Amino acid sequence: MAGVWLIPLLPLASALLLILSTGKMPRQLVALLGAGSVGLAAICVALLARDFLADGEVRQLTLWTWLAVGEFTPRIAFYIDGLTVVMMSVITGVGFLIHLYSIEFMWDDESICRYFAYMNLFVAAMLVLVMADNLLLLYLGWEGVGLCSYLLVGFWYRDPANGRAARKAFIVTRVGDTAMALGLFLLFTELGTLDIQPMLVAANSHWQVGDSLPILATALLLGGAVGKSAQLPLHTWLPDAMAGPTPVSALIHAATMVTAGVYLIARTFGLFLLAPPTQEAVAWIGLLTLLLAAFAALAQSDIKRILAYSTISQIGYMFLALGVGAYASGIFHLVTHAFFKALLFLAAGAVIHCLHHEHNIFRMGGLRTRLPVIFWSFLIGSAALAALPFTSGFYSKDAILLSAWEIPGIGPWLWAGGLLGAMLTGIYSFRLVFVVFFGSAHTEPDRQPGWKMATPLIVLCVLSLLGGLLVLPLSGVFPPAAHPAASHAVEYISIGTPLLGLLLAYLLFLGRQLSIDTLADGPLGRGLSDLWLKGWRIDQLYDAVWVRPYLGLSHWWRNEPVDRIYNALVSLCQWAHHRLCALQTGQLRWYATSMVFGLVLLVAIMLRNAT
Amino acid sequence: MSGLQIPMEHVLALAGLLFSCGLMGLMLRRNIIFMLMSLEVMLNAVALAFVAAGAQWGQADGQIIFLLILSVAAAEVAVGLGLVLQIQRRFKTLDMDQARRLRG
Amino acid sequence: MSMAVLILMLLGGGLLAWQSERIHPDLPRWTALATVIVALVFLLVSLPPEQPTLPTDPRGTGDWLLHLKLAWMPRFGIALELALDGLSLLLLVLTLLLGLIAIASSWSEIDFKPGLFQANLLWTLAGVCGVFLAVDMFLFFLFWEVMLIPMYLLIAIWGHENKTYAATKFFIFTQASGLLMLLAIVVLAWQGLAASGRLSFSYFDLLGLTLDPRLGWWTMLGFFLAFTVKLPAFPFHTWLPDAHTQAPTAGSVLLAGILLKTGAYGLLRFCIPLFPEASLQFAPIAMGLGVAGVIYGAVLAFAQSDFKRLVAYSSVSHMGFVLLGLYAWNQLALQGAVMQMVAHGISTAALFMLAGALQQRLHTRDMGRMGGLWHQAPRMGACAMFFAVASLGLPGLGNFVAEFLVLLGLFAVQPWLAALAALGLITAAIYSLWMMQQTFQGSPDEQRKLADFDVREMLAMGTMVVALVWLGLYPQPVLDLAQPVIDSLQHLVPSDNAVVALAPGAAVNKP
Amino acid sequence: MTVMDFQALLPLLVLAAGATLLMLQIAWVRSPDLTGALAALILVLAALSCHFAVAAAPLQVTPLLLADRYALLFCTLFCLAGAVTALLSRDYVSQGDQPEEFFLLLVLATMGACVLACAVHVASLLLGLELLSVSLYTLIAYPNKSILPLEAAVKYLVLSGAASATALFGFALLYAATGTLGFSAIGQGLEETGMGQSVLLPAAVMIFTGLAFKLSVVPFHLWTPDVYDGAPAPVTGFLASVAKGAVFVVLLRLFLDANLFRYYRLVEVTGLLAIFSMVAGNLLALLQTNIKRMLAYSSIAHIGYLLIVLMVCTNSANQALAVEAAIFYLIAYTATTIAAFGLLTLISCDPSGRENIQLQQVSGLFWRQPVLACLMLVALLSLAGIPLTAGFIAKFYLVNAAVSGHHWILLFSLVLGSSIGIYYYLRVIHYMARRPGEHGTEHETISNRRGRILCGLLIACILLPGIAPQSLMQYLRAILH
Repeated sequence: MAGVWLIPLLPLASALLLILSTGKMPRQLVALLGAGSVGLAAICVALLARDFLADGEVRQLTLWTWLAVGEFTPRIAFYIDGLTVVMMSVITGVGFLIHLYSIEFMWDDESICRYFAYMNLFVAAMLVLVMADNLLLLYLGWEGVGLCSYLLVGFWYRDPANGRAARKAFIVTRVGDTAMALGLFLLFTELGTLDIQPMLVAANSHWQVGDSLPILATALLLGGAVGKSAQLPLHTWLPDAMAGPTPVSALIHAATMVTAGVYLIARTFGLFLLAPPTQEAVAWIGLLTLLLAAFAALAQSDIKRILAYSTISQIGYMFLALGVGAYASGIFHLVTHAFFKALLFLAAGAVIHCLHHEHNIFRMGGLRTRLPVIFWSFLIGSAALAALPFTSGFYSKDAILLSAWEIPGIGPWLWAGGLLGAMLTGIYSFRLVFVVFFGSAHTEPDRQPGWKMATPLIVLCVLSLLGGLLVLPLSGVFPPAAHPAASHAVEYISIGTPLLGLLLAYLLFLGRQLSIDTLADGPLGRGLSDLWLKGWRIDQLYDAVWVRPYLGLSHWWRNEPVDRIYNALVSLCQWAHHRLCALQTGQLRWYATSMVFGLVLLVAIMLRNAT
Repeated sequence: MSGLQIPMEHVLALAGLLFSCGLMGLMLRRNIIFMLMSLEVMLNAVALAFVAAGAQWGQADGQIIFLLILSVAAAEVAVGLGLVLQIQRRFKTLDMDQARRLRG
Repeated sequence: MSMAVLILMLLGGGLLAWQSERIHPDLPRWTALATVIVALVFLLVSLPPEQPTLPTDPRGTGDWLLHLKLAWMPRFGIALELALDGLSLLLLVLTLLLGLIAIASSWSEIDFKPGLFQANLLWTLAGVCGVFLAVDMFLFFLFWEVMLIPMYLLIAIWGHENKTYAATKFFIFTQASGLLMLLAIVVLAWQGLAASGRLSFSYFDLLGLTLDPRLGWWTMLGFFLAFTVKLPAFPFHTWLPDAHTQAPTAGSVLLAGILLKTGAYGLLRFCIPLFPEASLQFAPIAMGLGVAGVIYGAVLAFAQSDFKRLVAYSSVSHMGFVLLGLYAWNQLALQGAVMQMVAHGISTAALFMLAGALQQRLHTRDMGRMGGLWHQAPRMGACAMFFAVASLGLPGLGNFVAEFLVLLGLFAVQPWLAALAALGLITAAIYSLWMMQQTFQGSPDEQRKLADFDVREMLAMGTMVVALVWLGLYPQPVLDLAQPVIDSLQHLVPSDNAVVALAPGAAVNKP
Repeated sequence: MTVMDFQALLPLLVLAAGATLLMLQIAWVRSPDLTGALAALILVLAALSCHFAVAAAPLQVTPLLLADRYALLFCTLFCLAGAVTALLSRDYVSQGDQPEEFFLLLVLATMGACVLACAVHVASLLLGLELLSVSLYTLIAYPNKSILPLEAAVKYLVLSGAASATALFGFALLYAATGTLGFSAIGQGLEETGMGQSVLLPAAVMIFTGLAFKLSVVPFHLWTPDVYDGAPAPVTGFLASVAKGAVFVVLLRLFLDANLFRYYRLVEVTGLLAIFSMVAGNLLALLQTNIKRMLAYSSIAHIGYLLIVLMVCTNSANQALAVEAAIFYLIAYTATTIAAFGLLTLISCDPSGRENIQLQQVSGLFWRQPVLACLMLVALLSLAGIPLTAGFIAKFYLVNAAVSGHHWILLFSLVLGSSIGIYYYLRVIHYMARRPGEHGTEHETISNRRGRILCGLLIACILLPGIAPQSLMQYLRAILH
């Protein structure tokens, strides 16, 4: 299939068209271009996927050699195997639905053209990221999605807060990217290539398991992954990134971009296998993140922030999976998560859209009857998120927990942590449902979602429900995972926990059997809820450790310390000038005297030398 | 040569003395006339030195230079006095410390 | 001969533009434009079809496309010797292109003595072309000094509020360091006399001298100082922010776009090849300066509130990468350095043009008084965004290729320095985005009137956008042009030294 | 005296005869135009006559004078400089009463300079020096409208008289020690009489002091700005170029013939004073707002640069190059200085601002008097030693000479001095480039065509050696070998 290059090109081209039109295009055309291009791309991907499933052979396509300096010859080339196909399908499929949704959501916005340009650009970049056959091209896509995320988070640029959030997103991820770049340097210097497959081969031939170099290299790559996927310690940007339009959050900050880190690790798993410590670190980072984020999600009141934290936590699950070597299940969870998280965000967006931009869940309520479509989609989404049995989320998360259990030694701990996380997920997701859709109404919706909004919701509902039945063509990519043979007890526990969470949520937020207020009122409760509301105060920490010092430094250097040296020289010259000019008295006798002094001086010098 | 011989060193020393007197005058006097006079003294000291040296070597060159110096000194002073007249007319004084328009 | 004609063409065009003012005030800029275009075309057509390799010197300074030698001062062995190779060609094309940009950017800015202005512009170009072509050290120094005078006049006459200070500072910095270089040149020539018995200032005669180490070290320093002041490298950069800020738009464009490159060119063409051993000893210090420049410049750029000043400091930061690349001294890094010269030339020129356009429209450079400009001028905003992300090194654009190559090469030699320098990527993001925030984003001042870019400006911008994308996605032609020079550089030092063969598993374990 | 002798001395004879002729002419009919033209003609003739004199050179005419190509070259230079000065000062002096004698004195001064150029004997040195100085006193004091020239003249008279006396006393001591008055003979005498040092020490110091004063070397420089400032601009130009040039020529001759380089202490002192002059001169000029004074200080610095030559000469291997450098430097410096002061004459034509030209008065000159300003620009760049001007080649010569002798300290102070120097030259340029109406005061300046053409020629003399110096270089080499 030579037309592969069309897939990223379509959205890219339409993005360029939209940019060049500089907002002069009629909305209809913009919508058509914006959504249509992605749709076409999706169709191409579908065709590609069909062929791939038919023969299952890896496809490679080289467009041209990017640059050739000595042995450094990265190419603009694509490498398409099962993993890529899965990612492409998610990106274009979910992407298309979200574009469709955006048409209605953004219809009244003056700069819808810019919006779709950015969105298409993002899709293109993301496609390049997953299709790249060498790490440099991947890095291109990597930074590209970063840029688009920056542009879209700061889309409503008039509000400085949005700009701030956008900058935060870009810079924090840039930190990770820099680590990743260093990783690339190291890999190339050591292995002499950045083409992924040859690199993995070379790595296996050069390095033994547990060597220091692969550990360093993978650690650096992990840095990049952590940044993009909003894991500890670089997760702080994601909650703020909700400043962008909701579909953006759905596409970038839930469905696709944030999973790039997961993709990177899965793509280079060969390296991670050589570095057990990093591998383990991945697992622990995942676990820690998913717990912290879940706790933080409990206390949020902004609907989007809750979803944002849940995203972080879910990606934590994926990292956990990667860490325990269950790559397939990790990717599986990535896919299902893409479905239900997109669904949730779109639904949330619809709520916000219909409640004229109300974000606070406690000012909503009682929407069950007023916005049925949204209610049902939200319900399904939450169910999948909480991994209630037979939803898509259930299958993927279950698989992850089981394979965590399998790991000798730390396994049970990871498993227990995962379970705790699962319960928390149940609580916060249904807290959301109960508070928003049940109880008494605080705000009246002023409109109903149109078909352009409804259709994606419905489709995603179906996917979220049945997504678990999908079979991903990953067999050729990852080593076959040992079939989990855990005891049934483990099975039941992991099935039961989410339900427990649901129950708790019901008791706390709907049944009012035990009031949340009484819990939150205790000093401990208040302290905790405050701590969680502020996301464990990690932002303040970074502010104190990085931001303020940097500001201080730049302020201190502001007016050029180096120049002081030169100014000192200048004033020295001026001083000398004035001293010397003071001798020019204009008095004849003094001049004569000075002549005599000069004479004496010379004699003195001569005598000094004479002796 | 008959008569008492004066060693050249003594004459040179005298010349040096005269020369320094001239210099001192230049440095200490404020009246332009006196300055010119001390200039004269200096030049004549030089002339004396030449004469003494010429005598020492038994050459006429010393005297010749002496004559040259005399004429030169005359010229200098002639111009100098011309200027003095001008100064007297313009500055209404001969005190050179008053003439300090040019400075800095 | 065509090289001499090129320079004379620019000089003559300057005179013409100057006098054409008498006929009509609009004529000078057209004359200037025509001159540069003609010069560019002339340069490209006068290139020989195939590359004749001239017998230059044992150690092979690469293939010279053109070579011209006319007797000038035999008494000192000084000749009018010009030569053109891939590197010079690259920089010449850059120079003339940016010349066009500069003329375009000052199209409607200059109302006072436009003729003389354009003349100085062209003379500066002529001087820079001379610098890139001269291979007789004396001639090189001559061009090096002479190009300053029209530049000085540009700043001193058409500059902004604080022009006297800026222009004088600029001139004295470069002049003082230039004198040291003159000293070094003469010393070198006399060493040549001692070695070959014949006084000569020709690059090819002086190349490959074996100097006594101490003398070589000091002589090298003379060159290094002159070039790093021009580059500029920390801590000799302080003239740059003032000069850039106070210069008229075209002046800033030329300064940032090409005058800085003469410094890098000098290092690459003269300082390193003439003193390989000394440079090798010096490399660590030079790289240290480079890293310092990268970070210091970036931090100060963030601290500025004056648009042009911010861009100026970003240049300091970017040229730090050039210094790093040159002294990391392996193929990747050197190619990166050359790439950086070109890419930075374009991106910074564009940013200065933007700054100029803003100042012309808003009569201020203070970003505190801007904000939300995107609302009034989306086209401007888009261009600004593009070049901002270009200067923060977004992959797919020229600057990224350059910085990536430099760091990749540096990493093989000095991993820790590379890690430090990589901080520049983060800091660059910080100041670039902060700049965008303060100018084009944020809440707009509704009653502010701001004319968006017109066709002429968009044309100029478009050219540079295309150029940067091209450099970012298919830089091979540029790399090939620079390749010979870089090969020759690598032959200069025993390969077990700083030059690292990038075979698998080569370096890092080396301290 | 043979015909050859007369031929060799032709320039001096022409000047002497011309002076007499001028006197008669003035006595016959008073007409500044006529006298001025005649004087210029005489000086030009004298310059041309050097060309014929060369045929006879080198020739020792009487023990006093040596007419070799070195001397004759400088005679040409001085005569031409004198001619230009005459033309420049033409309508400058004619504003006062009885301007004719001015030209007479100018011719005499030039003659004094030429005598110095040929002098190889104390007597001729004395005659030349005094002829030059005495006529300069009167030239300086000539404009009888203002009192500044008067003050300048008196100061110069007293001090330079004292300086001459000092130098002569030194010679007297040498004479006493060696019994000879010819330069080279003195050198031999010193070698033979073992008592070199003890007498030489005071003698050399006194001679050097005397001559250094005339060259206004630091620390004997105090008089310079006042005299330059007070004297009429053309005379200042003459004083700064010809008078100093002549003295330096004779100093160099003395050092070479008497081979004083053997006495390293003396040379060392020279180097020390060179450094003083380079640095102090430039520092003094740094913030000077009066252009004439500024140029005076810068001339101090330039003499400092020139003194480097004496240091270099100590190594006989480099002597040829050093002398060559000195000659080139003197030529370039003379042309530049005369041009600069000539331009000042033209710029400051309004009676009020004549005697001291403030920076303010050149403000915006580029836009009022483009041609004048450009010429001034070139002159200043040449003084600052920027390429494409004679000043740069001259400096380049010096650097080569110094490098050949490995005088690093001198070289660095040269660089230091020049770097400081750039500032004040730029300052003038900047004032000239000020936009009209940008900074207040505007002086409308009249300008006369003849002066302009003349300055144009001078600028050509600055640019030509700057761009195509080869022929001059070859000529110099021919002279010295």
